[in-house]
Amino acid sequence: MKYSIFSLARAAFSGHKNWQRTWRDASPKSHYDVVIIGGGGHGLATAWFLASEYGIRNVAVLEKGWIGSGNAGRNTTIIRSNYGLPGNTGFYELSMKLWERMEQDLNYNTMVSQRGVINLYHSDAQRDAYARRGNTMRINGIDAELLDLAAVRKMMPFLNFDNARFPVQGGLLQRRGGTARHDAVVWGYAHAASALGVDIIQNCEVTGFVRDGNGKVTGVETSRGRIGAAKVGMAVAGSSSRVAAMASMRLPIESHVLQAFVSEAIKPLIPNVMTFGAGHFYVSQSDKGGLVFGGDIDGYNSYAQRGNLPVMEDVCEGGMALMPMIGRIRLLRQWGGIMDMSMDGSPIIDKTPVDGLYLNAGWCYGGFKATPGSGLVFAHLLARDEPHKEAARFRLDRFRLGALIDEKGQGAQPNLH
Amino acid sequence: MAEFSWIARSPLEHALVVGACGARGTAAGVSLTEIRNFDLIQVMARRGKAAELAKAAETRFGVAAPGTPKAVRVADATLIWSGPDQFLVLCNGGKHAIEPLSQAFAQSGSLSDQSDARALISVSGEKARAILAKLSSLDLHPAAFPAGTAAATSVDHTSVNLWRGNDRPDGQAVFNLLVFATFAESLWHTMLDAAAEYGVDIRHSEELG
Amino acid sequence: MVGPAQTHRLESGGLIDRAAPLGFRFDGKSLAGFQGDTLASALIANGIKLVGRSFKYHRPRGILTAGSEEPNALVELRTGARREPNTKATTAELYDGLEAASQNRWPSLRHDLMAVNQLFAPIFVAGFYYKTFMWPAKFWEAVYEPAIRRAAGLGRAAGVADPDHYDKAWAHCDVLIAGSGPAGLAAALAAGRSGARVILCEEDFAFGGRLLADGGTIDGVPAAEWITRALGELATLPDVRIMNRTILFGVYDGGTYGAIERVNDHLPSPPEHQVRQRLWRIVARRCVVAAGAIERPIVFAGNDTPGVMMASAMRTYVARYAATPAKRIALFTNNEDGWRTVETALAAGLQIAAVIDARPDVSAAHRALAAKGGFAVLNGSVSGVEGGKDGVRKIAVALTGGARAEVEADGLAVSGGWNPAVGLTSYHRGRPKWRDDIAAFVPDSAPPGMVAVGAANGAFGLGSCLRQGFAAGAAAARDAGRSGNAGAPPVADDEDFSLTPLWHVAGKGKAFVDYQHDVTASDIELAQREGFESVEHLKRYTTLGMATDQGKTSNVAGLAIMAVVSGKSIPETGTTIYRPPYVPVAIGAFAGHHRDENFHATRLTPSHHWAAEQGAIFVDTGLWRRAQWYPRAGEKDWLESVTREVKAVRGGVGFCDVSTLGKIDVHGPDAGAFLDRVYINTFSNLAVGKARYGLMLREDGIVYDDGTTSRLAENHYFLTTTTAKAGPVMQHLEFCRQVLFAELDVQLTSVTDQWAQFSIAGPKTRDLLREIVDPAEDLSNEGFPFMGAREVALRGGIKARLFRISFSGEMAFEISVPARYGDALVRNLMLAGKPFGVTPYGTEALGVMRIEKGHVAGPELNGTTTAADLGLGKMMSTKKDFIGRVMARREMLVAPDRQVVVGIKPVDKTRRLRSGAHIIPKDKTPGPDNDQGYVTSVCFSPMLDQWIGLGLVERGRERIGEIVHAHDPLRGEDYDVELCSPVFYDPDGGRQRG
Amino acid sequence: MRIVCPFCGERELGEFTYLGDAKPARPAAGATENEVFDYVYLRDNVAGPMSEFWYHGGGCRAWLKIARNTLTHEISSVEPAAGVGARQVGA
Repeated sequence: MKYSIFSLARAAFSGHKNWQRTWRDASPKSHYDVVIIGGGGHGLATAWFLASEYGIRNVAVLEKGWIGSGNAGRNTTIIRSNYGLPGNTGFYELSMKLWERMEQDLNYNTMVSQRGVINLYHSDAQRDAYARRGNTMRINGIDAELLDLAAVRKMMPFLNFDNARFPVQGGLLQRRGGTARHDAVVWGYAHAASALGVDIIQNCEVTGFVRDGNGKVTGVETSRGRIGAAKVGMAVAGSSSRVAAMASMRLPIESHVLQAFVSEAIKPLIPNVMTFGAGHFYVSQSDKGGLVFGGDIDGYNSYAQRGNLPVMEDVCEGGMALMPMIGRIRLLRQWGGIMDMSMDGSPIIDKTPVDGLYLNAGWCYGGFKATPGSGLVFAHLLARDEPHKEAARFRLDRFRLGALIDEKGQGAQPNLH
Repeated sequence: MAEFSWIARSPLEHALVVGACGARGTAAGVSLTEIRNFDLIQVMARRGKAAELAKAAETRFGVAAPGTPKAVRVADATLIWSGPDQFLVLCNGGKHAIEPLSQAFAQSGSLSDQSDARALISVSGEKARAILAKLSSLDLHPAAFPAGTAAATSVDHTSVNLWRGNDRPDGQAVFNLLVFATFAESLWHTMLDAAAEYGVDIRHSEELG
Repeated sequence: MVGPAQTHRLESGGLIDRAAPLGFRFDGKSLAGFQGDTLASALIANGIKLVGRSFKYHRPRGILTAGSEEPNALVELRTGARREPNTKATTAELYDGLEAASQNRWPSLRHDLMAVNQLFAPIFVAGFYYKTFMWPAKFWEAVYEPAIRRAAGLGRAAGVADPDHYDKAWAHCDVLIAGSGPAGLAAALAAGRSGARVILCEEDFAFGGRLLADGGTIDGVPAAEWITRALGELATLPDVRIMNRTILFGVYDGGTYGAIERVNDHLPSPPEHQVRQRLWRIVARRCVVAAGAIERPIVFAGNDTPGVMMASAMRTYVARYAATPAKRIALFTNNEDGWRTVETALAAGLQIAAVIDARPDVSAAHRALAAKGGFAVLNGSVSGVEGGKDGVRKIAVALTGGARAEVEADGLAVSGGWNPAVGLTSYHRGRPKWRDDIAAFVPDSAPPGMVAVGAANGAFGLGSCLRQGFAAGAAAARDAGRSGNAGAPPVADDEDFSLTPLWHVAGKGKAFVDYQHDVTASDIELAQREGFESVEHLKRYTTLGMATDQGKTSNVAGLAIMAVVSGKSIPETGTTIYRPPYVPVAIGAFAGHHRDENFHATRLTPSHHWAAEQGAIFVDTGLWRRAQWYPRAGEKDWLESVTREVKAVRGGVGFCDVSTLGKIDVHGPDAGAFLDRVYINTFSNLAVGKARYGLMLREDGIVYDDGTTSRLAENHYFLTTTTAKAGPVMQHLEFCRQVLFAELDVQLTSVTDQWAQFSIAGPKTRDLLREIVDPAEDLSNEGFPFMGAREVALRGGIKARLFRISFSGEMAFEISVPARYGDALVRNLMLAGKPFGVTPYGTEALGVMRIEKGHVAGPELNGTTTAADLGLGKMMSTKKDFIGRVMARREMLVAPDRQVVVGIKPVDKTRRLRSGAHIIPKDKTPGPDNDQGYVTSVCFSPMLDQWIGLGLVERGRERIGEIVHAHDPLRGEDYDVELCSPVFYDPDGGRQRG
Repeated sequence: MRIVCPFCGERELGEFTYLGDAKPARPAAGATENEVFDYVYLRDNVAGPMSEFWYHGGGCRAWLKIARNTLTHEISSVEPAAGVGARQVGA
């Protein structure tokens, strides 16, 4: 059933009794052209692009729990394409363009809100780094503006301009950046992919790979039985190393906890998405009214999906330093997602040394904003067996070659990215 | 040719104002005293020479250097544990300054002069533990941190050495904090903010407690 | 200020202080209450039923509960900069002069035009917004979203800086107890008597938990008396600390707990020098959770009408606050406990309209009570409520067997049973287990060291609470190694607690599960129909449990209804993940002292106060505050000052405080060997009395840091790092020393703060130094050649270290004195340098001179450049192993087309060059394929009288002399620049060697 | 998290910084590029008990080797890391 105000109005007359499931509740078939492990945003987007762009509809998405139960449902919902290094710049802009048409593509309101993302700077050196980055964006056809103090003050008069430890000097603004409703992205892709014939199979945990005599992957073992596949794609950020280990691979990835926080809902207060340049704090306000904010990862390997108190304090200190008006607003919930932190802070989308097994991993902080782009380029790789133009630098052997994409310049220490 | 005066300045000379501060009306709950003009030497055992170093320390000071987080007081110095196989020598008057000590530990230790690298603040009073609870994550309960206990720890994300000296004549505990000199003024203000609600009595001295 | 009479206050009774009347205002109306009231109890005492509006439909709402589980009665408390939105009236303590306003309504609470939303309720079902607002695409940001955002949210934040202060503290104990109800107090007695260090946290301002309203008999005395006795005994125990207005909100690893103390929220504003709230980090060996249980509603049509209240809350208001929510009360219960409200109401002289009991059999005792009280006991369920913003008028009852009845009442008490507070025990992702006998989830596992007791553990009888609490307190003390005698446990009887589960009564009209978010039973059915069957999907799709009450009253009912419609059991359906904090906590409290200028510590250099006296402009670099330049009267801008400083140095002499450089003493016989392994070049062959520039890599082959290191003695090197990397380099070197190369006899000490270090530069440096340094010291080029390093005596008896090194490219020394003399040194330099026109210079002039000399710094050492990129590839020794050696050889790190450091100057000499501009080949249209690098550092060079810069440019060193484009679309600039040698000034280095 | 430093006793997490997996040992001089690549870049990324390097920089400045479970954050042992991070020539 096509969603619209008209179908809603019609449904209202029948007491909403006639709505169908948003996606079909599929049972696994014995064989698929492509099996995607991971029913998060990336996996579901990949399935949708396979079906819609590449005509491959005999596809299954296998999800251990409920779809969107990983990082797709645990992020701070920010979308942006303000990256500075070749590889990231083009890819995230591809993703941004797909965000801009997502609702019409999927017939699902994912509430893509291009309210602007501003990265504040507090020193000349930071301004110079943002100038470099902003110019990279502009050279790549991406919108970017370098704001001075007066412009920032006009846009966000509530920041601490008077007695800040690290006074704001300006900011790098991407107006097309913003937020999207994270769960709706998952449901929207599931809805649209399912309509094209993709099987979305929940509560189906992959427990191993089926390999033929040449070592090629020909399917997966799951908690719901063996499922054959011509190709298997992994989109399980947070658990990439665990799944890769089933195929005896070690990855340049560590799993780390990234916390996120939401406050009680309040009337509109913060118009855009902001990143504090002198502390670990970024924030936006959800349409429901809660301030959604976060900071740095907890800093040590973890699969525990919960955060520690010092980082929570650190994030709130950053928030109060930037805008002391939030002191009396209450923090409502805290949660933690498991991030694939890669060795250069950038993702990996590539074939693996194991024939038939394809990798989509290492998303660090960038996973949510990458969702549609990741779906498209991974679908391309799975369908064509060659990388999409905008993902060609996300190769797995770049670490071996030294072709690193290290935005923060921190090197092979994942917890510093 | 100009005549130069070499006036030593403590890191807190600018920020410290002798007298009362914070809540008034009752006796000050916290006394903060900056100790100025001391010698402080970091002594580290050379590789494999911890025992030899300990022996040299005993020869020099008449007591064993602390091998665990303790502060040991002798007549003219305090030896403060600062890490595995290392300790600080705190004194004044130059008797145990870097040069005489370098000779004493020539075979077994590496020494670094820290006399100018730190400010020393002594915290006491009825609310000493209450203010320290805002600054330090350590358990300073008398059972957990009796007189003579030392710790290498952090305050406000900055490394400090904290030890409990001998109690005041009135029985109050005395906590000594060695903080990095360049952080001292900032930490001092943090301490005053933390202590303000209890009332603070501020002084400085050259007497080592 | 004291307002009018309190119409709904009982003549006597309650735990309020009638001798302390308090005036307050609600929506501008003056009202009165007493010390000991909450805002909610005072509103009730004034007969106010309508307190708020719901989130989506703007339905009129009253007070549902008497605690932090309240979904409805949210207000904006206080005014101006202290306005606190979404404050629960049920937990806000009344104080004289309190001001509160209802929220989420316009223009007024009684006449809220936004209630028009109710007309659209047939469309505004769960998740409706995912199905619409998609066309036209541009309309989302322009039209739909702003309207939705304005409508959403509840209260208004103050919008200006919070004027209050917060702080944070640590506490340590053997046994931490959450809650001061019977179980918590019993636990505290047992643990305290055993000699344990105990901290007990109570959210309320009064101790006693449910005993405060429900009373009972303990050890043969009334509960109130027992509480007094218990508190009295606890006060005599030296290591027992009881904290009211303090709630545990989270449990973290290693027995660390988060608690928030509302130190002064019960006052109009905190007294001088005091904080509003304090965040406690409590480290406890054991934790006893005696956090009680939360009574749950039954979902039926009209259950959100003001006047419908939880049965336990109703009796709390009557018994504890002597405030009467209604005069004629009906009770709807499915369990025995609900009946206590009837007893309380009757005892207070209130009328009972009827009891609707869903259970098939009601005890003879209750029937006798009904006969005596003159009310009916109806076997059935409430199916509807008639009433509105003025409260309940009539209650429709569906009797067992199908008949219908009506009950006239102005208040309806509801009891659907009790849910143990399983939050704290579940925050480590433990899932609670279902207990059929109480139809509730109870803790199954808990974080290490934690145990739940009493109602929080599903024990609802008073006797059981005391027993469990006492046993757990004693056991916790034992586990912590305390062996004192816990004495005898307090004793009481257990009440009957029988319950027949009932979640949802079918009926006409909206039946609310989540009151605040307006999630109804039919929303849950819709979610199930659309496939959102997982409880996590249910929560996210309907927003069930995501309101400010965190689902405390709604979650279990919601999943029970989902279980029914999806044909599963409740345990099969499961719960969502429990997430801290247990109650919402002010963000300011998590920040504590660390806001405004105190966000981070500030490091000051030894010459800071002198520089401030000179009127220096300061800049923050990391935590350091450094003099950036020293303006002089008449100078029109920073550039003029900086240019003067540079010229003064290059033409005479100047000095700059460089104490911020990281300084490390490297001691030991293997110090040289150690440095050889951490630097790409060799230090073991450095002569004593010499300095050498060194470059360090990370293990991945990328440049990490640079600096000069001097050999002061055979076994003593003095190593310097950049200001930014001082801490990380020390950590790295300790890792190398302790972990990688532990066989080496080497010791490291940070001496950054020990030395005040100044760069003295310019052709007259020696002249100035000779004024300061003891005349016996030979400062001639022969006696102290370039890259020499040694201790010297100063006039007046001070010893200093001199290093003949130069960042500026001038004849220069760095001089170190013990930090206590740093201030004296600058003053003496000024004095001695007067004849030479000595000029203090700041970091800007320092930066200008290093760019003129082509020295790399932070912008070039950006974590992605190799030694060769920086033009320092030849420093890499081929004769030894060192950190980063192997990975530096990787194919793409030695590729010929890498971006390398090069000089850049505008072709038009009047043009300003800017950092961050990109380099594009001439005659090419800028695009990703011809983006060849960028400008890293710029300055106006007083020596060249033009802007110059350094950049990282593809094959830059092979292209010296080439004209390229500096492309800077951000600033709308595009101009030709020439790639040139990075050494703009004195290329053969004669000046620094002279 | 609380870490029992073998030198200082039990301390708060904030005094420590994390480096990572303590299992990979730095190859001795003369190792192949592949061996060094493996050491620098590839990780087991263990879900469960893991041995790690932590630095007590906010305390005694000792590097520690800690056995910690990445699923529960439970710490089962803490010891000085002295000398365990590198392969010696010939080892």
